[in-house]
Amino acid sequence: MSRRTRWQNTALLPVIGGVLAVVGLAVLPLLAIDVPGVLPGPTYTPGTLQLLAYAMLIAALALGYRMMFGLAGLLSFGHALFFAAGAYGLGMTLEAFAPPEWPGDLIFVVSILVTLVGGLVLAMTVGALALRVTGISFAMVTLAFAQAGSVLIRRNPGGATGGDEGLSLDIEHVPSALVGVVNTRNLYWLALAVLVVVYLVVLWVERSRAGHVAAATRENELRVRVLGLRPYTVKLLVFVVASVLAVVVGMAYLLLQSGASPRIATADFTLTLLVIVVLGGVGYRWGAIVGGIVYTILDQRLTALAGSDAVAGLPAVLRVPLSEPLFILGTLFVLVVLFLPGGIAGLPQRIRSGRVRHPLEAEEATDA
Amino acid sequence: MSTVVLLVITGLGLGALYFLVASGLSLIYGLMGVLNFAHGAFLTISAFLGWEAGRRVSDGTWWGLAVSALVGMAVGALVAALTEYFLIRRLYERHIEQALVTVGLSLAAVALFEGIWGTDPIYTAKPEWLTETTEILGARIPNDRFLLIACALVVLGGIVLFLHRTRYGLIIRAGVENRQMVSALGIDVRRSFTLVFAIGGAAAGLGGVLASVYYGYVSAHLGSVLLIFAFIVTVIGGLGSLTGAAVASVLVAVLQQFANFYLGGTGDLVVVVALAVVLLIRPRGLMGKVA
Amino acid sequence: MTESILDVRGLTGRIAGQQVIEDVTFEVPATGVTALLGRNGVGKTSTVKSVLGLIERSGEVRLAGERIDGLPTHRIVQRGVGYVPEDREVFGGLTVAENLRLAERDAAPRRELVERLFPDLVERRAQRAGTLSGGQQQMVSLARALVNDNRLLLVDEPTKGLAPRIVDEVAAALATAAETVPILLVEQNLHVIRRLAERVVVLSGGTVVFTGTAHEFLDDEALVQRHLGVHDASEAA
Amino acid sequence: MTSDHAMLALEGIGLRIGGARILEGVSLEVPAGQMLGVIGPNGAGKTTLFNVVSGVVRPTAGRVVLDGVDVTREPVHRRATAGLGRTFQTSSLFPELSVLENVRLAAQARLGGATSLVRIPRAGDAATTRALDCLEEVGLAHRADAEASGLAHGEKRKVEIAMLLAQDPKAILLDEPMAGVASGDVPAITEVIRRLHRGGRTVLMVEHHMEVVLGLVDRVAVMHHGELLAVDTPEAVMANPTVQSAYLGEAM
Repeated sequence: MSRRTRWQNTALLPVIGGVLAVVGLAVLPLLAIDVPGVLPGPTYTPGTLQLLAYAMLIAALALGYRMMFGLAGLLSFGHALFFAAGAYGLGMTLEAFAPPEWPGDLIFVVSILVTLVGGLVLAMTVGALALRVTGISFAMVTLAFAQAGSVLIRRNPGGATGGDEGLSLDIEHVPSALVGVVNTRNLYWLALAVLVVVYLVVLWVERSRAGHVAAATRENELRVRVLGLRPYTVKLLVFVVASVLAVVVGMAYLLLQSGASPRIATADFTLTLLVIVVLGGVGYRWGAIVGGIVYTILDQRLTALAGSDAVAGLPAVLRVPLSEPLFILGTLFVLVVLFLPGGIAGLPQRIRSGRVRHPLEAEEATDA
Repeated sequence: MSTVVLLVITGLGLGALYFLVASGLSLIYGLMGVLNFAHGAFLTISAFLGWEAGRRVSDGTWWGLAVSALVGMAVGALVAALTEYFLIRRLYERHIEQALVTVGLSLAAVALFEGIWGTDPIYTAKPEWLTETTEILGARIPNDRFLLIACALVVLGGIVLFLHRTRYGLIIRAGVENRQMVSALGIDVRRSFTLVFAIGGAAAGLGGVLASVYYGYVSAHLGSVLLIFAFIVTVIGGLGSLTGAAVASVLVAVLQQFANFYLGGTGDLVVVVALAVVLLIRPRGLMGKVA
Repeated sequence: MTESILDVRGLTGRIAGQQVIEDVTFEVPATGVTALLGRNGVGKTSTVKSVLGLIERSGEVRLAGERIDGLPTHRIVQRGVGYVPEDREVFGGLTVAENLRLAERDAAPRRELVERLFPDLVERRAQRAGTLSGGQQQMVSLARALVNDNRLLLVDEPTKGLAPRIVDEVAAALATAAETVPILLVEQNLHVIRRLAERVVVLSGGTVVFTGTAHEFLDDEALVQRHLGVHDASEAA
Repeated sequence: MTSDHAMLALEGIGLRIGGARILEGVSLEVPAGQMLGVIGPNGAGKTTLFNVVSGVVRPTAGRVVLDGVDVTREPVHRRATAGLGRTFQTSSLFPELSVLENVRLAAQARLGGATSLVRIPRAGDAATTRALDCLEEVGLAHRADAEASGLAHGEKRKVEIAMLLAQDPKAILLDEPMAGVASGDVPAITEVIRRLHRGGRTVLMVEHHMEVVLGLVDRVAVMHHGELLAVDTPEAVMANPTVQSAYLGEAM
């Protein structure tokens, strides 16, 4: 039959590669691989596992963000709100919600469910309002909502968020397997599981009917409406899915870091996500993963570099910039935008085709 | 009554600061479609260098403040013009990437400022009169508010005169409407891009120095805080509209003051709600043009 | 054969990466009006915009023998190319006087000529151009091109959507202008073409299919019908 | 096929934008199953009229009635689901999607469940089958997997018509389907339009290509300056001196 279609002949190679990568990452805590300069120590050490787990969570967060931006063309400046909602939501529920007669594990599970539902309601509310406008206005409304969240967290209403000090995880009802340095391995596996789940959900959404409509909406919204489809519905769907994924990642972040700091609710944090996605390559799903991991490891290692003797011995002109990891990352980002429009993931394509491609160009930043 | 007067005048003073930042943002967006995230960094570098210059000349005097203001404006204009020339221009008409470059620049700049001047606020000295108060209708108004309002009015008047009385102003006004047609009349519209960046940078630079007077300190994050409110003001006023930015600056700042006083310090939240409401009712902002 | 003021060879234009005209080659003589004809969507406006560098283009364009295809739009215009765009594109928020002042490039702009051709505009000099009627806006647009001493005018559908009386006024103004400057005119109104054009260049499917005198083309009803898809009833009437 | 029942009725449509009169008193009835050509010089308001009918622009006066239902206040997508399809003057496919995906979107819109996360499209599902059938009908089944941006102009036009077939509207607006089409492709696209009309669909078409218009339509409406000058059979319209002068630019 000649009616063969693109998604039917799913290439086996990427699937096998993906499975191998996940298996490889899963056995990492059992191995003793040392990558000097990149990782702080051998892969079985808690410090390295903590860093890798953090990198995977950031990659998962970036994946969801990329789905909004790259698939549906929604440039949100407020994604941090949902990440923070996950982290703070779970933290506050665990602290506040504790019927004494319930077993700890049940409280833990119910807290997660409560946070998820809360996040879902928040995402639907913010999305329903923000999606009534498009382009820059959409970006600004999401920024505003996130800013409101950030302000609330800092103001520490009723002592619930811990204000500038941040919130520390109340471990009373957290399963003991997820607590403490000795269990970093488990937290690492949890982070890997979150990354895999987020990846599969994103893949599912992108390949679903709604995903196709979202891609079409990004390219020509009026044309979609003329077909009798309502872009608002699919955009809201993508927004809510991405936001709920951020809530999930936020919860894992709280467990991994044993707390949350108000920094994760700021506009800067969303901008960092944008940096990660662009750094990795907007046009590619695995670009967000690569971007997230590269960014986190760079950030961490550059901080280590900044504190190193080698830098301390330099003259001030070099020492001051080199001791600021964000300065180097920011500069690197500017260079990538200027000279490497496809991001890191776009490199093979660029080398193959030898021409510059701008994955961002299909989308225009105009007001509706 | 005296509370109301105090809140209004303090609101006007804060609104003046917002306007100094928002005017440049709005002009840049209107003419070039660039959302400039680096605008806060222009403000911060101007505030730091203005303060460095002022304290070397004469700390805490009018003379020192004047030097600070002049240096701040010059630094703001220069840094902004260089940014446009070396970074933004390379990405001609690619608006999202232009915004991204300014995001990267602002992240890098704030980090660099922290490296140079540290993460803690540096407290600044100001002329004695500015630390005193004046009584109006029973309200004791800190004098620095008057300085802020006066400066913003001068800047607003200056920009309006420039836009309406000079050829470059004419080009900029025409360019906000239709850039392509301006080039099709034989005018190098890119030169006005640099100019608009420089003007916006100068206004932000002055804003930086005045912000250090208002808050009493300079810090690496001075610009980031003001930038968020300037964005909100710009959007509420209508992207690209200078009058809109001026009106919205005052509205937002006064609203913020009143909410802070009467609604238990919820000023920031109320402003955010106001933004959401305005955008949902009038997506183009108060004075935004019909597309 | 007179020498040409504009010489276009193998011009290809793209909008958002999509090719809109392909390998267009034609010349505009140094005097008179040359009409660029063709059905809707055939690439006439894109050709004019490519010449001006308003859209991405490749190929050779010479103005009075000098290559201009590598220059940015404003430099091309500065070399003496006046442009009257499709849909007028006046600056609606600027006054009539400001619209004209913006267009003045020459040290001695020809204000009297403009005032003589369009007395309406003198009266309305302080009015915002956006509040003018379509015909008046077209006059502002024409005046912006005529106020300078150009070597070539590119005029894109100046009579589009105008009432017949205004069409006559516009045609008269173009006839006056054509006495001193060559014009490349995109026009759909066969009556105006008959009145003004000496030569025609016909586009079809994004490329040139006919060049010759206006008579050769317009008198051949089969040609007109094939390339423009209209019956030239003005012949019969 | 033609019946007396009006599939599409415009009642006194007027549109003013900032004092400028774009459309004025346009009243027109298109009986079900009829094909009507709209002609007129550039800038006469033909595309604007289409925008009013399809809901992209809201008129300042008058009503749009689709199959007996007043849709003047309905948004674009609801008019589409009520059975109104349209094409655009410039090709408007989704360039980064494949040909099949383009047409399948239209089929999904028709079959429902288009915005569902649960129903992942796969070969053999109803929407895909329908899309492939429609592509076959316009003779482009062999290009199903090509990226839309890589098609030749004439092929894009055919894909747009395949999308209309998949959408299966009661009434169709075609905005210059021949614009930019090489003359060699005209007969094939004419044939495809004829097929679209078959099965009793009502068609409104703006087109400058007179042979195409005259060869296809039942009646012709002539627009000039935002008004309707005449609505009549092609022969009568072409013989009408007012129409001739307006369309060809003679002073009236």
